[in-house]
Amino acid sequence: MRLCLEARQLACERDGRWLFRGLDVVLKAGEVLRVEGPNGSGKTTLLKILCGQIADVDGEVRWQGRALPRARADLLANLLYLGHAPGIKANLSALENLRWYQALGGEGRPDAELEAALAEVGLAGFEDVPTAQLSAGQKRRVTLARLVSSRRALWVLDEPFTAIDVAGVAALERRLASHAASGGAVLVTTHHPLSNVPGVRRLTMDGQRQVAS
Amino acid sequence: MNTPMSGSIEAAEPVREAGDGLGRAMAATFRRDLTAVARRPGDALTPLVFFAMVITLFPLGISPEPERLALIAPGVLWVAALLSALLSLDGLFRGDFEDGTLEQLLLAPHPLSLLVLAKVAVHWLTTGLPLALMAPLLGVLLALPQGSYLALSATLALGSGCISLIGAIGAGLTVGLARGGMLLSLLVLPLFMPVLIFGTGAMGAALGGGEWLGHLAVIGALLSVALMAAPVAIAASLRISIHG
Amino acid sequence: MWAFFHKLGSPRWFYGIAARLSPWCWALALALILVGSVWGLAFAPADYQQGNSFRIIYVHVPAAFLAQSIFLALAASGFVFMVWKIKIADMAAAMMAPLGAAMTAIALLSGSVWGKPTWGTWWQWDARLTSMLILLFLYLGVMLIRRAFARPQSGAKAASVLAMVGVINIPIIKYSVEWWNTLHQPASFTITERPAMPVEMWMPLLIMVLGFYAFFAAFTLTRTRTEILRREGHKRWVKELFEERP
Amino acid sequence: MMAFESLAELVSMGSHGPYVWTAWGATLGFLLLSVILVRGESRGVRRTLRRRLRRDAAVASSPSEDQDEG
Repeated sequence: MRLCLEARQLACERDGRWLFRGLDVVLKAGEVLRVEGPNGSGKTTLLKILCGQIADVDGEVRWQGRALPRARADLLANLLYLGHAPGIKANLSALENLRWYQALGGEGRPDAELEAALAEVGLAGFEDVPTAQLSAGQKRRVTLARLVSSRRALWVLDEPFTAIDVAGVAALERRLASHAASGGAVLVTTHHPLSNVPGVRRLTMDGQRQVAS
Repeated sequence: MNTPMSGSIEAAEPVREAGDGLGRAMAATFRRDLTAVARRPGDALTPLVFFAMVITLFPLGISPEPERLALIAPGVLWVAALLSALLSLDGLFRGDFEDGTLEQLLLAPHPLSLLVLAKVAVHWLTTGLPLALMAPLLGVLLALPQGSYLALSATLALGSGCISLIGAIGAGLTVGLARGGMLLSLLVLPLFMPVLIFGTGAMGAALGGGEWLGHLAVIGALLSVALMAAPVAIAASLRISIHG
Repeated sequence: MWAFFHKLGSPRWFYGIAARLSPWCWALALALILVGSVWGLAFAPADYQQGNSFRIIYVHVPAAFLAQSIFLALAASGFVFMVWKIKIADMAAAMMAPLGAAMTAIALLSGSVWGKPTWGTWWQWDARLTSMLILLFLYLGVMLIRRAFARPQSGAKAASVLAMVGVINIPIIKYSVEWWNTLHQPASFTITERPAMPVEMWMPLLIMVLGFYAFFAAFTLTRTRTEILRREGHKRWVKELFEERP
Repeated sequence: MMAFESLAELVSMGSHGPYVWTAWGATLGFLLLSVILVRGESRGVRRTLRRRLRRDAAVASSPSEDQDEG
């Protein structure tokens, strides 16, 4: 079944101010949608609404044609969300962290595949080192290893390019492109132009916080 | 349908229904937290050391005579154990909150209240149970009369279950707050008082040679109420702290 | 039915209704409390055991009733706010919580003042007073958590959850404190346990209780209207309202 | 029908007067105080709201850059 996430007439009021109003979003299989806008324009909030984490908003979010509150478990089963925080437990090894995510998401990949994913992001040999002892860049790559090891259809990434070197950026762009090409979908917020990712659609949050009347 | 792509990992999974796997997710969370505690045993020892230190304050503060200590021993032991468990509650979600794994837990396709139960179980296993096992040792320090040692451990073992469950509600509410620890104790201490009353009540009955299993049964009843009602409240408070 | 329920939720509609209701509540409260006070202080007979100190019951019991009813109201409005997202319920809860806490404190104060001539001490770990003291801690917890969050919306939800958790625990606390009390003190004389009270004794009590509830209604209606102006001040209907009246 | 013969007796209430009047004074005093506070709060909020509305009106009438649609 083709992936389809859409939101109709979304309106979110935060403490008396409209973050955004009358917003329509459609994300289908094979698409990369980049959300851009000044800080505080509600990018992260929009992402959380589309993942069913924030519910008290006007308008409707539909996953595979079904309204969210009912379809929420199915959406989460296909969702890979990377927030600002790394999502890594410091005193556990990279492998143990990935194993926990596998079990949490019910994917149950064998360890061999997790080790292959860690190798692919350049962490070969660091699988069993407690992540507390890894460098900041290496920790970032453990988070990105989740992109490789987990084959969820919908990726929602909040500023994934922060603290990544040039080579890492290119590798991540290739990964986003190949995920879209293979039938997945990516919703990403970044100040990065994503120049060599083909067919990137853009959604601009104007950040004009009108008064909620 | 999966078109092979460049890297060694196949293409994205076709869209699938949310399968079961709840048991596996809870077991994995339980194992992960237990490993995390095992890796840093210092954290698990802190409440026990605090318990012992608080107990040694009383003979210094009141009097070394065994007769006077024996009078206050049941109450002091139970209150000190309760405060030690309370001390460790602030760290229940704070670690996961800071490194972002708590947000990921909320994103799992399983009921959050059951996943959270796994975390609370680890907290009880690494805090409540050790306190209950250590208490008789400290009972000797306070000249606790014979006959109430078993009651002490049994009531603490069950009672600390209630403390972990109800305390986790407060921990969930205050995890996002800078100085949440102090506020946490203020929120949950009133809710611990029934457990304290029946815990010390059981020890009093045991001392008097009477039947104390009835009191233990009441604590068991409190625990089952907490087991049913607390997880929903814990999940709600975590969603408030993380998503506002 | 749903239309009415939804209308109830609109601050504008509530603002109008409360404007018409609150004066009547204030008047009713004043009348009832005045009559109850005069009757209870000057006309009701003294108690054969406690003498005139018994007259404190006419403030202690209404305050204790209100203290517990307001906490129930906090939990109920918290539920309505969390489930149906009706903002008015949260505004009312935020406004009535301090009154509940104050009534609990007054019940404690009047209870201990009453205890002095009866038991000879200012504080007695009587089952009722102890439960009242724990209720005060629950109130403080709910009020503190509401202000502890950066965003008022999170604080409101946290206060609602805590109020609901608290209300489930109130009967448990009451039952265990009463059990604890009988365990340590064989049936001591509790200040309000009365054999059948003659009508000229309980009638002023009933009037005072009704007066306190009328006061609670008036207090909450008026303060909620103020809170509506605080929170919805930027809304168009508020501007129009204030532009008409100079 | 009055429970007391004289005003003095009403005040002293047979040695219980201080207790009764303290409890009653505190309670009725609080009720009165909260009425005053509630009225003060209401007037204060209305005053600040009117002042803000006047300020917004002034801004709106002068050539303003952002149209503050209500």
